[in-house]
Amino acid sequence: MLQVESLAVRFSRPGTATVQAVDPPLNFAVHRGETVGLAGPSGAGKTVTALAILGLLPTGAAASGAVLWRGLNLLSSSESLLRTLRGREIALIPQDPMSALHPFYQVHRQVAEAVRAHQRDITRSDALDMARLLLDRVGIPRFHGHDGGYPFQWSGGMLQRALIAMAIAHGPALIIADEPTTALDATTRIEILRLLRSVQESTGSSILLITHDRDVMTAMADRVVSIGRVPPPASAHYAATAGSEQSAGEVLRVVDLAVHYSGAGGSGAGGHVRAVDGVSLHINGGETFAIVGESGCGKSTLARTLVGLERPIRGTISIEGQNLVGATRTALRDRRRRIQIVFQDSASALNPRRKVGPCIAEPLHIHGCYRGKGGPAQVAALLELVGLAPYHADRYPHQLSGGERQRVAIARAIALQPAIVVLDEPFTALDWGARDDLLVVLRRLQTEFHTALLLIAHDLQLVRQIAARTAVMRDGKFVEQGETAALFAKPSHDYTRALVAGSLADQTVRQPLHLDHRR
Amino acid sequence: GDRTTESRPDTLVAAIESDPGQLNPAITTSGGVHTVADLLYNGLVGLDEHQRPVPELARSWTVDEDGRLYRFHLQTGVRWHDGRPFTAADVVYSFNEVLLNFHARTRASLRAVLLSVDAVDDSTVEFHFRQPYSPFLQQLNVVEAPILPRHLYAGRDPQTSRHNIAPVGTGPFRFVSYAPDAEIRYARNPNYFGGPPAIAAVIFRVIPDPTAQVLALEAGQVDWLFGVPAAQQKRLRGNPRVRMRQTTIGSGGTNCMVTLAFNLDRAAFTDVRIRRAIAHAIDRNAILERIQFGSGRVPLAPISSRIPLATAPGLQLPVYDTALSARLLEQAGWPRGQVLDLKLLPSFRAYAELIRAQLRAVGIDARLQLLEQAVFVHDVFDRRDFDMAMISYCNGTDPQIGVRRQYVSSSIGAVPFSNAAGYRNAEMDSLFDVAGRLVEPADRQRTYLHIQQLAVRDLPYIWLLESEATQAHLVRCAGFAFGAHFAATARCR
Amino acid sequence: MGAMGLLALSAPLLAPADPFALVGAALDPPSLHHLMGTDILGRDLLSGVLYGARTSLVVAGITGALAFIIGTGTGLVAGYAGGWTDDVLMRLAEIVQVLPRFFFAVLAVALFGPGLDRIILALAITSWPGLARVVRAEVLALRTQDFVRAAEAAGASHTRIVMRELLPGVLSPAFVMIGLLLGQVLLLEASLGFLGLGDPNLASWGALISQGQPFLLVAWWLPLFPGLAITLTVLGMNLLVDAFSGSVPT
Amino acid sequence: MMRYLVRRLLLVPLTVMAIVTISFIMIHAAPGDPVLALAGEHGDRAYYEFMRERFGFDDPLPTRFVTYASRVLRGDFGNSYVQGRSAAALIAERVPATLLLTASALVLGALVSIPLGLWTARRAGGRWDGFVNFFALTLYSMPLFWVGQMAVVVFAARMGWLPVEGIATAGSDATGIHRVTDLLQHLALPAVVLASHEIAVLTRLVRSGVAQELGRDHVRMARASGLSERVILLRHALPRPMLTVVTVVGTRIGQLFAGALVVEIVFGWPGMGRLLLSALQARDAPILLAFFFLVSCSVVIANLVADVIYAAIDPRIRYG
Ligand SMILES: Nc1ncnc2c1ncn2[C@@H]1O[C@H](COP(=O)(O)OP(=O)(O)OP(=O)(O)O)[C@@H](O)[C@H]1O
Ligand SMILES: Nc1ncnc2c1ncn2[C@@H]1O[C@H](COP(=O)(O)OP(=O)(O)OP(=O)(O)O)[C@@H](O)[C@H]1O
Ligand SMILES: [Mg+2]
Ligand SMILES: [Mg+2]
Repeated sequence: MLQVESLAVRFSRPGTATVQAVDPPLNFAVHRGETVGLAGPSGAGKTVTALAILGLLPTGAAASGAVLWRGLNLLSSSESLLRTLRGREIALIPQDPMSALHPFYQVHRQVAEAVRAHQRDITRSDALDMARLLLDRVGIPRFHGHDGGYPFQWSGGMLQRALIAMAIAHGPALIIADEPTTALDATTRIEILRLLRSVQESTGSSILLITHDRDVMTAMADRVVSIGRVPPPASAHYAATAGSEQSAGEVLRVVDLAVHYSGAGGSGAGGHVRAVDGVSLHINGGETFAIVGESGCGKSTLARTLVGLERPIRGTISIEGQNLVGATRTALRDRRRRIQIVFQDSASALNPRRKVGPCIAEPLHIHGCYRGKGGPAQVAALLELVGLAPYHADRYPHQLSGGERQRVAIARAIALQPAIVVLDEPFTALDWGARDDLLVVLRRLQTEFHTALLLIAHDLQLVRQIAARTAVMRDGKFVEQGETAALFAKPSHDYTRALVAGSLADQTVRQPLHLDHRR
Repeated sequence: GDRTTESRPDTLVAAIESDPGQLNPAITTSGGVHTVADLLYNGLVGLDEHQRPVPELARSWTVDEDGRLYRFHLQTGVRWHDGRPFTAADVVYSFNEVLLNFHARTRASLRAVLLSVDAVDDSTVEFHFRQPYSPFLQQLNVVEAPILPRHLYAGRDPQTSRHNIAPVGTGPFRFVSYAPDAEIRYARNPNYFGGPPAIAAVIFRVIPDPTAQVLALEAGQVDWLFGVPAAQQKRLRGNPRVRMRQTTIGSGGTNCMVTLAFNLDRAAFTDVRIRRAIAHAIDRNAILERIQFGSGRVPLAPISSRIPLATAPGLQLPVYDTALSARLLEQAGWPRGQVLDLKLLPSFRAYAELIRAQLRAVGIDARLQLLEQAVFVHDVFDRRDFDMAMISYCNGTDPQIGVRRQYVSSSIGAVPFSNAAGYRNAEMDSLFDVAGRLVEPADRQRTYLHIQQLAVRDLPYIWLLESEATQAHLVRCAGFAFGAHFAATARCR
Repeated sequence: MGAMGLLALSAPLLAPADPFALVGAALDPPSLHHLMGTDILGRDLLSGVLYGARTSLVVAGITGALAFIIGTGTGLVAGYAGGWTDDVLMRLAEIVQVLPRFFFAVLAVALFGPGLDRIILALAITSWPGLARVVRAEVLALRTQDFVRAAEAAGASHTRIVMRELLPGVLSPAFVMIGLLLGQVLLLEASLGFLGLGDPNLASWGALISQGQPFLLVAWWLPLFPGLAITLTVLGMNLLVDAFSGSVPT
Repeated sequence: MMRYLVRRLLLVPLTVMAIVTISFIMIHAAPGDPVLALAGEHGDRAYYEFMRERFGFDDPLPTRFVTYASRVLRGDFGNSYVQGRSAAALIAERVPATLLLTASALVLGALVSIPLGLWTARRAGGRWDGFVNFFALTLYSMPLFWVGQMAVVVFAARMGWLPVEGIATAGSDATGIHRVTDLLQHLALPAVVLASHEIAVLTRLVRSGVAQELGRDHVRMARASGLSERVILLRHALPRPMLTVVTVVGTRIGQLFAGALVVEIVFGWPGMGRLLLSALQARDAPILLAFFFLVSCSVVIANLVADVIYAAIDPRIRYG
């Protein structure tokens, strides 16, 4: 069916350096009824390859090599010919469902529009009926909602289904599915994969599945074509003995802390959002304490409150015996030196308009610890400590990778040698390499500086490796806390048990997907 | 369609600069209103080309009690445009209720000296004066004293009457329509007592931009311009289809003289040598040639040469002599480079810039201050806060109307365009009183000669230019009269 | 625009003559001796345009600076403080922004006399709201960024956060607005001149055009060259802003 | 959504009253004595006292403001000092001409800028795109009155294609189609000149808006489902930029009026512009205040209408 021979794509824009999007040249084929996976890390060129096949590359992009479709080279065929193929013979399920539909038009009308694209003769109302049939087919109950159903009113999962409906409108021979599951949560992810499998069986079309998620790939693809740098296996050599360094006094004690947001907050559900609802914990010097929990359980709110960025309605936060809550401005300023924070999103953690050097030196200036001539040496030492070179001091944040930016944020946090550093999900935005470097830095903080770490994370594997004690948080409360190893070995609270069980790493998707047509 | 006026030969299209706003000439002295409205009305006594009184609504008149009683015999059979007869009652009403209250010039000059206005019978009106008042006959034309229809205005506020935009007069043309800021149309008054005009209709087009007016004339879309800017005159002179003529008679003011006033209260000007030095430093011929391109006259005397009564043979105004000027300044101990401020209205900008350049040559630094009308009048006449000021004094048809206010000490203060210099001279005051009472022209001329000699000696002002308006019209029309009823005698083909 | 700016500053040196001095015959067409010809009084138009450049750029510059200070200040405070201060300042900005700027300037100048200071004040007062809204929007976006929170966590005072963290981020959109404003101020000053409301004591471009206007047919160079000077300078500014920001918001 | 609209509606009277109050204070606090500018030059002291008393210039400012405000609430804007007629009537007579001019400039602006914007957006970055962008910027940099004067000299005087000034041929009482053609001939030049700035602004807006839309995912999805380029341009790429055009036009009403004032003077167009200018010179307060009232009302309402249209078209705001 589809034969791709030494495909390479180059982006050359005036004023920017040319980017080799697909390099080395790509060769693969897709046979009738087969599901071929296209795997690779983010930025490897998966989406660009899909666009090259459909001839939808943006201006300034040049594709070389050949894309043979039933013997016809698509790269050199005319726009009008390609238009007859798109949607009818080769269909695309785009990467981000939330922005793939026009916000101003109702979803079913856009599906109808795709139907009429290749069937000029049918009337508008017939097209709408066909659209409703397709939406039923992909499992969206009877034309969801009567208020017209605009894209922004539908969840990511439902939009993904609508896009699939558009793709299969004309029974295409090949469906290119670009990251169909990335934006979805665990449960919907499985349903979408089952839907794709049922579509394939009923229409006999072949699928080119693009994803960087190894588990989805193993579950769906008959054959996998890999593209770009293969990620190294999860580095295991950090099974070092966690929590061995007990050190002297207690650094942080939190008693019955509560933080509420007034109704106008994100959920808009009116009334109060009890983000943190009676949390107590204590951390000793040099110890690493982890907090895990589902998204929205209040982890970040707790972190922000500990460093004085949110005002709790009750409870005390005492750092080295001095209470932070209710302290006067000057007292607050001094106590804050003892506890610092590293935020979740490394992209917005650093001021884009200031170089790395001055950015790290900022806390020193605020507290007057910047020793004039000796300043640059202080900054160089901090950079070196987090595994960066002194020349990084002259770079702007956008000239660093995500991982490097995260480590500059840490350098800034430890500039004042705080007793404890709060890290809010430092690993999520990083790819494998950067995670390993970050782990090295955290280990050095523990061993060389005896800095206590409060680590907020999703990835239970990492927590098990680095944290001495762990707390599980749900709806603003600690459901359970204790020794990490013991906690994960035999969780006493059923929510913890589900959490440990729920992590995808263990569950095998490869059980046969019994697709029923109930819906 | 053909946009030129040839397409309607018997219609005269005249361009005006601004929309008059309303068409009642009796309640205002504004040139904009009079230029348009005067064609609809009449005064008791008109003025010919040489400003001599000629019969209009008054067929004849007699002056008794040595100048204290004027008796006018009205034309008979004169009808208002709406058909009602014109009677003496209209004249009495117009003076007592309207002119003496709202017409600034007539009110300023007559209210103090006029005892009463009475209608002896339907066709005779008598004016009784407290003392002899010689210039009266010069103040009765349609510009100074238009007569309104009593039957339409009596009992109503003349400033807000409906008839101000749907006027009924006795004049050579009658009102047809008024489209604000666009067009005002008149038609011929077939039974005008002075004989129906040759033209069937007159249309006033509002064209604010002077350049656009000239372009419209050249394109044949307009027949008549009331004023052609100096710069455009050279261009029109070469155009065979256009005729131009000069006149000093304007609906806003007649026989106007551009003067430079010294504020005599200021220390700088107490020494007459300084004032004389400044006079010698200014080249008035350069003003005439460079700014007015020759349109106008360099004054030879303080009073406009267009007023016969004021001819002053043998009078010598300071001549342009920079050496003499510098010497005088030195003698008077003038600190070189001292700054004097010169306040003026924006329309005199070119004059002021030329004078500034000429004064700079003799070491006087004049700083210009262009002021908006209300601020200029307030600064110069109310607060007298100025060193020098440029003012255009319209001398009018009789020195008592337009010249007296410049020199008599009683008019210093809140009255605008009065004695800006602040000139106080008892002899001058008494001379003007005498001139007002004298009846014989020869006696009045001798008095005015003496007045002008005093003025040249004391030099409260410098008389820069007798300004003239340059009117222009297409050759297809001819026979235009001078003054308010310019279209009454014209004919077009 | 840079070139025009340079010309303006060096006007006193370059100008062949004092713009007010009578150097040649009246209404002399452009010649080698007078590159842009002479005006009604025989003054050299080229030196008038050069001196005019300085006046006009001074008006635009000061107006821009004033509008920048008021606008950025208000935007920073409103964006950072939030709550009722934000509401009050923004309502005020809204009222001033709705004020018809040109008519307000015309009214102010016509009533209080055509001084340079009044023109600048009138234009500045009515120009700052647009900038305030842009700056406020930028501050609201920046406030949610973590580096602002990090500074707060590090104990920085409010003023330090505003000046060191927020202000740098706000400068580029502010300069785009100011670049636009400079162009509009020049055009406004010229229009005021056309209506006869320009400052007479200064050879500004607006005054030159309004004086040259009646000579359109007789001496085409009088209104042409000052108009060209304005167009080129404003174009320069707009191009600079366009390159700088990618797209010129109106 | 409704709460937002109600709040905006409440703001309208507040803003308008604020503007009228500011202008009232400015007019009456200005130096110089208005009666002098108003009542001509040749009166005597008694004449000015008489006029000052008639127009109530002597009573203190606050009382004059209260009387003025109370009368405005009853819809009476007072009489023009100079012309004695009701200020509202004087302005109402001239509104149609100005409205005709500004409306035709806007329509012309839209008709030219939308196709031009679409055309350059598809060639974004190309030679033509650069040229049109430069041309639009040049148009936007030229003073309107200067362009107007040049246009009059070249097109009306030299070429004689179009009339030099005015809204209709002198004295013509043509009716029906002739009157319309005559009017259009007079309207052509001033409308084009006034539209020049609108065309410049709107073309660049449409161009950058559509170019941005074409890069969006939903356009790529539309192409992937085989829709024709024309449908993609009109149904997918144009709607959102059109929204920004609507809001920008809403905010530019004030500038459009300012441009109209200048163009009216150059072309002798019988609109409100000239009435304002003469009222300024004569310090005719009732006309000035009525004028500011009208302009600020229209600017505020234009902004409101633009926001309502924006909310009506973008469902996220309607159901937000
Ligand atoms: N329009 C563009 N202009 C310039 N570079 C581009 C453009 N689109 C993509 N690229 C570059 O091409 C490379 C591949 O991008 P692509 O989106 O195909 O990656 P991907 O494999 O789909 O990654 P992801 O998993 O995030 O979807 C990236 O480095 C990206 O920077
Ligand atoms: N500024 C705010 N205003 C109102 N509600 C908020 C605010 N910030 C957080 N919330 C709500 O408080 C709850 C906890 O949010 P928080 O960000 O602390 O969760 P989290 O555990 O960090 O989630 P994630 O894992 O996604 O980071 C959520 O329901 C969130 O919607
Ligand atoms: Mg991708
Ligand atoms: Mg979080």
